[in-house]
Amino acid sequence: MKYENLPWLILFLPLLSVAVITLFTLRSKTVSSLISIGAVVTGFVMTLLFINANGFQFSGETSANWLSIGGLQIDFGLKLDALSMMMLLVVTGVGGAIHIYSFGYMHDDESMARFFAFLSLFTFSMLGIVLANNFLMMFIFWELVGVSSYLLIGFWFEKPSAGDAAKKAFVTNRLGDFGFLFGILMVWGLLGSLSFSALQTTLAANPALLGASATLAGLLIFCGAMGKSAQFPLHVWLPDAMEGPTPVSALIHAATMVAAGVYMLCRTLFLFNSESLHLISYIGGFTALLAALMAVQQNDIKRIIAYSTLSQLGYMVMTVGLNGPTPAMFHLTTHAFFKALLFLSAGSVIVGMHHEQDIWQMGNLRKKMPITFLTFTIGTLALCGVPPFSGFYSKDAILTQALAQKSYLLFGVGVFVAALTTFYTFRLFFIVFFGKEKSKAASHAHESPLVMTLPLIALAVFSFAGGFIGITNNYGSQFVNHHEALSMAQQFTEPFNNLFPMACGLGAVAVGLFLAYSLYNNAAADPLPTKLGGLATLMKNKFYFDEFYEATFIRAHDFLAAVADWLDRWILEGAIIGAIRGGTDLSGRALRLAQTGNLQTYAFLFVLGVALLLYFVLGK
Amino acid sequence: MHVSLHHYLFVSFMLFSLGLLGVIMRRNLLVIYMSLELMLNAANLALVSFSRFNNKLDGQVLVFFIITVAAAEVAVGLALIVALFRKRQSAHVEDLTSMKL
Amino acid sequence: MNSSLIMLEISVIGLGLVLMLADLFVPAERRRFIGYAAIVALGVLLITSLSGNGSCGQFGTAFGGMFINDGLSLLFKQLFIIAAILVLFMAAEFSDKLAAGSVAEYYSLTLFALAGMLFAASSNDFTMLFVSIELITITFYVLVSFQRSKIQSLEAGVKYLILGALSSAFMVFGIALIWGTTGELNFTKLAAVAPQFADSQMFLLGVLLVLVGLGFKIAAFPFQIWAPDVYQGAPTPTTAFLGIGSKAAGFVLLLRVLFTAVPSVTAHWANLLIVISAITILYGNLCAIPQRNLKRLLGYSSIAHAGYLLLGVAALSASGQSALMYYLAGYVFTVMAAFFVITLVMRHLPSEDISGLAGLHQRSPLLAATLTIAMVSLAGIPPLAGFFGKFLLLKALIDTAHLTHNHGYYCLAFTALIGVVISLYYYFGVIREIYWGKNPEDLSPIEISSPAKLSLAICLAGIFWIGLFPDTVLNITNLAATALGK
Amino acid sequence: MSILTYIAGWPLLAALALVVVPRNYRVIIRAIAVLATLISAVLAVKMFAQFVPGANGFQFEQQIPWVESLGISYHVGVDGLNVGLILMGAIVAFAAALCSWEIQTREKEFYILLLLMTGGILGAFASLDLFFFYFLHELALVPTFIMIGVWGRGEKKNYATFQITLYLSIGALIALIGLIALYLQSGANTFDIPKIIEHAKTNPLSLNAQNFIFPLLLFGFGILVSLWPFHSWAPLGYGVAPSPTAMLHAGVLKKFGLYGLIRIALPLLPQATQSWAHVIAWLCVGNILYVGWVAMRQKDLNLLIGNSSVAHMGFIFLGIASLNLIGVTGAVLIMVAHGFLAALTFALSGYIYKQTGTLQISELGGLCRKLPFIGTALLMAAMAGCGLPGFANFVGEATVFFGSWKAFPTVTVIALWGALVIGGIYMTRAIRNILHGPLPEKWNSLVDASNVWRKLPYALLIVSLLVFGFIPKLLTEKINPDAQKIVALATGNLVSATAPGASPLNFVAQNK
Amino acid sequence: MEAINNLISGGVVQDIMFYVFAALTLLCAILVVANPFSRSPVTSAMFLVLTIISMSGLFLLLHAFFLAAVQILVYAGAVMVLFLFVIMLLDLKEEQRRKIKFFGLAAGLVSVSIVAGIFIKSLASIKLTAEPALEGETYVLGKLLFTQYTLPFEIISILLLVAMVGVILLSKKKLE
Repeated sequence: MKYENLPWLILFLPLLSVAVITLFTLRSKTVSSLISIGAVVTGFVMTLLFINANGFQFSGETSANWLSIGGLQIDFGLKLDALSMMMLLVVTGVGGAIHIYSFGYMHDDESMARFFAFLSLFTFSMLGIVLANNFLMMFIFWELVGVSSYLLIGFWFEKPSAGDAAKKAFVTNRLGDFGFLFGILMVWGLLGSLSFSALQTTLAANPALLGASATLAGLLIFCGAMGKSAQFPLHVWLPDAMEGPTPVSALIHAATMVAAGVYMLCRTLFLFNSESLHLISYIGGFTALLAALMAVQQNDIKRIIAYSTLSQLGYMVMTVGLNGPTPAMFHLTTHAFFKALLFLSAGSVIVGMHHEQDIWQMGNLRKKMPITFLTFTIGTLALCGVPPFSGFYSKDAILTQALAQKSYLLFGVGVFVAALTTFYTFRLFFIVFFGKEKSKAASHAHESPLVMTLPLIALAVFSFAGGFIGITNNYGSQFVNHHEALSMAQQFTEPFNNLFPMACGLGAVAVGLFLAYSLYNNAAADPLPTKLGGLATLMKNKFYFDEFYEATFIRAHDFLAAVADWLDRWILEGAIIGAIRGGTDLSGRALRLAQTGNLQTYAFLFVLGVALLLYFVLGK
Repeated sequence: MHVSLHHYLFVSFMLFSLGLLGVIMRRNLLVIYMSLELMLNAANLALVSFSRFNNKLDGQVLVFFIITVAAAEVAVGLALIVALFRKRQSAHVEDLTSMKL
Repeated sequence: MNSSLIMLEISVIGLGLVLMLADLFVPAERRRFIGYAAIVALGVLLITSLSGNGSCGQFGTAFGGMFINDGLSLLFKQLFIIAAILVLFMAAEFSDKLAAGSVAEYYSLTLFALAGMLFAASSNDFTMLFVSIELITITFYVLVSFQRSKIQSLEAGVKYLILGALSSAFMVFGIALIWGTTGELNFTKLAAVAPQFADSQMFLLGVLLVLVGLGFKIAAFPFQIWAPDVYQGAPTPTTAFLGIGSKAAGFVLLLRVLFTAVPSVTAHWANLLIVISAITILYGNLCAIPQRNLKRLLGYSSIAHAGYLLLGVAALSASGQSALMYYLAGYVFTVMAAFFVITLVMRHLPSEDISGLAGLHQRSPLLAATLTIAMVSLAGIPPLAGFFGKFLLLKALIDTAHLTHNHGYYCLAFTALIGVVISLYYYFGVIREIYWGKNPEDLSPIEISSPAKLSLAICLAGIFWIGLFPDTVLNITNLAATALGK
Repeated sequence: MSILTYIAGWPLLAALALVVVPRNYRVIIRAIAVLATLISAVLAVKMFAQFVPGANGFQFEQQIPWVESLGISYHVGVDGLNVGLILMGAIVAFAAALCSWEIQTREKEFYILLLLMTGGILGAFASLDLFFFYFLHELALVPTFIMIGVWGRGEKKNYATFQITLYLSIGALIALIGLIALYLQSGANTFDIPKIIEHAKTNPLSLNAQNFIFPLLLFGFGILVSLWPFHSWAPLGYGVAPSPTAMLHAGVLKKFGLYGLIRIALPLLPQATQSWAHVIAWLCVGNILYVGWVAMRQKDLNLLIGNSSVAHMGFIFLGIASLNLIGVTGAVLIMVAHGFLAALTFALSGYIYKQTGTLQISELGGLCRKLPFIGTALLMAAMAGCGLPGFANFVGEATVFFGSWKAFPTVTVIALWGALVIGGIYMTRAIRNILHGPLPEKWNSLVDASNVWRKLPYALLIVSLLVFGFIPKLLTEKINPDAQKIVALATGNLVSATAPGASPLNFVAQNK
Repeated sequence: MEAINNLISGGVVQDIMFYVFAALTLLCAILVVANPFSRSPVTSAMFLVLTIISMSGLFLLLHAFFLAAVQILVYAGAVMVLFLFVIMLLDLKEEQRRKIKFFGLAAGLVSVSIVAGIFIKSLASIKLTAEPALEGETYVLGKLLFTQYTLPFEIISILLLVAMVGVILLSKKKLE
């Protein structure tokens, strides 16, 4: 492995940037942002250098001992293989674009330096997840990603909704992390190691080692992914997370962090047995469906994209569950491109609209914001899976995988969700960019500056071409024993090898598009609620998950807290300690009643004392 | 029955108990004080009878000391009671309760 | 007969007589100096005794074994002299509150009481026990009621008189019974014959009655009832001397009786001692909780401390006795410090209510600090004298528990612990009043004379010294404890 | 003279020096206090750096006989278990001295007490003599009471002062009885801990004695450490305590009980420890879960962090209860980490209280705007408090989880829930309500920590947390060998004791 | 002297005299403590004198002649005169008859009877040894007092001094 130290640099540069910004340059917006951008862009360049030197098809580790206590050996180690290389590229590449974009987007915010510090912190954490070579390292960065997400969602902390959303995201993630660490402990307890490669070797040598706990351990580990990748039932935080600045949504809640769950599943796939994978795939599928349905009735431009992210993540998880890490990672990568693109374009729209996010206040923006319109269109097409955009290829790979695994139900779900995706994306598309301006802001919208549009264009290029530039090739034999690299032409025509899934996918797109066009072209208000009635209300209210959790999980904890507090306050503090105190005090007051001051009483008590003394010693 | 040590001791004990009774039942300081003298006398009686029956003289020496001490005690005590009476115009124990609890 | 052994006692008595005579020749306004002269003389006696040249340093017996000088008596005599010196200092400060013109008598009576205590420390015979205790008690009748202008003083005197006489009567009767059954008055000789009488009801009755008398002296339950009233009513220097001298005299006699005279009986009374000690601790501490009069509070606290000291007796071991003496040594300085501050602060106040301490830290930081340290030491907190003493007592107790497997000792240890915790409440209440008491009425600074400062310094030095450098004192007390067993 | 004597001695000496400084020389008083603690801290860092991990026996030892007849001596020394604690204590003391600017009445007395407390704590941790161990702890404990009583705040001051005084005194005294019993039962006739342990290797304490002494130590020390259900003094006391006091007590002094359990109870009372381990483990649940819930409910910031600090104690107990190398090491790690953390949180709450005059969470809000530095620090503290990696607490907690997993899986899972979920809930709620949201009008005049001196204590504590969070090896490599010895004594003795006469502790011998 | 000696050493007479004196002593003592006819301290004092005198009779029976004399001289003479003097001086009224508190009375009686009961019970443990043999010769007593018991004797003298000083201090009319 050449340039062995390079990954360390890539990892720690953003951390350095955090340190420098918080310690020295907090006062200067420009310097801070340049440092942060510099760190991630340098990281990207270094990643390219490293890949250039080593290629994709290798596997190596570099590590230093971090903690060593008896049987607990934890390395701070980096695992370098195709999987992490690809993710490294995505994180630094897409991340870099978003960093640059943020420079324009956040330009008027007085806390921009803080923003970039957080952003760098996030990049550091995300790189850590990607590079981690053992479970605990991954958990550490897992948590750090969670907290940087918390910080970024709550960036505009004065907005109560932002604060609430941050809190919700954090706690929900924590629920997932609970399962994750639980699972890690279980695996460690059974296998005695935390390192991925060691675990893989051990398990390969003796698959029965996990024993009866295998399914449980798998599902617990999956809990981590459930939290980070916002899978049902822990999906509720992601839409709320849109309270953060739009670049954050793009970076964290579309391209990278939410993908961490999928990445982690791929990284630790060897641990999962078929039962747990089965369940995982159904959870993924259900999430995809649920989120798509919810997206249909949202009116906030970012929330729609957020639900779409949820839905796409569901796809990926489903695919992993269907034992298809390669298609999952493929979709993850393309999704990173086009979803970041969509978010950033939406951000551009939002800036153009002076921070108006309600799509029913927009309209006809294609004229005012041509570049944004163009990039948004590319993103939309990619998301929907229109050939030859990247999404088409990755989605097709997923559907093919589902079919190959003979999971017809999930295949059906996939197709249906594809249709839904097209429907709600184009709903958004038509309402925002076509029709009439629905508000004053819309008529005064303007195109964003170059520093924002340039990253858009770059992402647009990848969103378009991501499907056939060899992403799957790069995974090589990471997950399968034999893999032949395909030429670009082969990649281009790959879907035609399995016509049925492709046809289904395309059909779904057509149906969705048709419905969206017929309903929303030139629409001034949403016609769907009247048509669907109660279902639309359900969708709009996200199937009342928030309310449900509020009523169960939160209430239960608050109730228990109230009970504990009551016990503490009234029983422990009040009754028991109070009784002891009061009893002592009272007995003091009672006893001294003997001190009447009357000599006769004293003499009597004296004699009584003598009598008692004599009686007890001699009276027997 | 021949009079023996037991008889004397019995008298002494009864005398002591009577003194004790007086101390706790009477309210006049002087009478209480007299009762205390009874108790001391009971001790004297016991000592003298032991002396006789043990054939040792030390008891009588002790009695001598006790009588002297009792006299001294009485002197001081009575002076004290007089002083108190001058202040309080009372020699009753119920009136001596300025300090309590 | 080696009468040179009692040179110390003779000197003290002589000093008392001289002081009484001096009163005739010294003008009224300079009588304070009589006290200082007495202090100097006592100081000389103390130094000679400490340097080993005094008569009390010569070990041996005299007067047919009635009088004994040994490690135990030496230690106690030194404590008594120190206490007396401090009391004399205190009396000098307090003199304007005593009946004017009779200050010199106060000094000499104090010295006679001291002589009684010195004799008590050397008593090895029931006659000596009786006589010395009576000397102490009768002197205290006068000392307690010395403030004739104050009704409380007289009232306290009468209460002490009646109850004291009552306890004397019991004690005398007890001595009569002991002598009657065994025919021995000498402790050492008694020890030899006592085992034969271990079953004799009358002998045991006698011992118990003697214990009643001594229990009264040390204010142990159930004979503690007088303490609060007398502490409250007596002039403060008397209270201090009563709380230390008289109590210590009671303890030294208790030790002699229990461990020299009738060890064979004592060994069977572990449970009795445990119960008495436990109840004494609880009674003193519990009653003190709602108490607002500072002297009365210390009265209750002295009951509690009698209980702690009894732990050392109850332990029935040399280490227990040694711990008792160690504790007592610390207690001397601590209580003296407390009463000294009370004397200085409260001599002009109508009552000794705790609220009178409010603002003390502004009026005199030295007094505030001294009283605080005294309270903290009484509460048993390091690095002060009270802590190491309690530590030793507990250690002795648990040691005995460990050796005898008597679970009562563990219960006693826990009772002591509860007592300590309760006591924290009221001791800290005093400290709280000093430092953040509300509405101080008087904020004028308190003048402290240099002799008073000197004596405060002695007290503080003692408290810290005993707390921080236990080795010296501990060696002495260990030595004293071995004297008992002989 | 051992460096340890200097570390503990400087503050005591400075306290003495302050007695003679006139009270109106405020700057000088403050400077002396800060300087003395700074010297201690620097010396502690030096000592920490010079410490040789895994060396045989204790380092920087010094022994001066004190009461020879009882075998009491002034004996200090460090091994891996206390080296971190002393470092932490010295740094926290320095930070507390710096934070004491908030005290503006009777500074002189306050600083004297603070220095006394500091010296006492550091001495107690360094002490290898049972008596001094206890003695110095008490020496530090009493100033705590006085400081809370005199400089405390709020209406419940008096009640809380008495509560904490009585509670902790009971705890200390129970432990004292236990320690005395231990001294007597050990038969070594010395208070010297290493000697007692050495003696116990050949003459282990009888099972009866162990079963008698262990509960005394457990509950005595447990009360001092706010073990559930003896915890209610802690939030109450910290709620009213002036922040330097709370910092030192919650951060440092409280660890005494835990340290005592590890240093004394584990190696000397192995069988009792083993039979009580599950009790400890389940009591932890009370700390972690129950007190966590109580914390969720608090409306006052200090009560919240007080409760959270109680909850953290649960993890340490869990580590101890697991009785294996990982768990015990983790427990020591948390002890150090929590020291910094508790000091940090109480320092911050003290700052906020000084600025706003209230700690009612409902009255605060949006403070991050006016107090960016303090806000950020509080955020970091909260995050460290809910076990975020990067801070030392995470390392400790994770280690404890790994350690206890094999011994008590159920409890571990409950603890996980407490650490990750409940901790997360109340910490983020607090952040949301204090730092986030709109800033109420009335707080427009707040001032952030502006100059270096004001920022230094917080920065110092955060940096310490981060350093040990990033490089836990600094601590673990020191703790490990000695924790190994303790664990070997606590578990390896089993064979020898059940079969009397068998040679004990082959384990240790082999390990050397 | 010889006659008396013979009389009292004679067995039966001696016994009868014992019973007479003992009865007198106890009866008078009862009247000191609880005289049903008078509550006046004077009555109590007078009966106390009688008690003491009858006790000295018992002393005589026990061959303690010197003490019998001292008893009468010091007690009946000096001490009781002091008492009467004080009573007269203070002009004490009769102790008012108050409503007797039955509980108090009962409790007092019970505790005193416990004490008395245990006293009497302990009588059983006295073993009768030799016949009474001691002759209370004053000479021997005096010798003993001034040899073996010198020290207590001297201490007693201090005690008397203290008592004197005390009495003077306490009864000085003027408080200056």
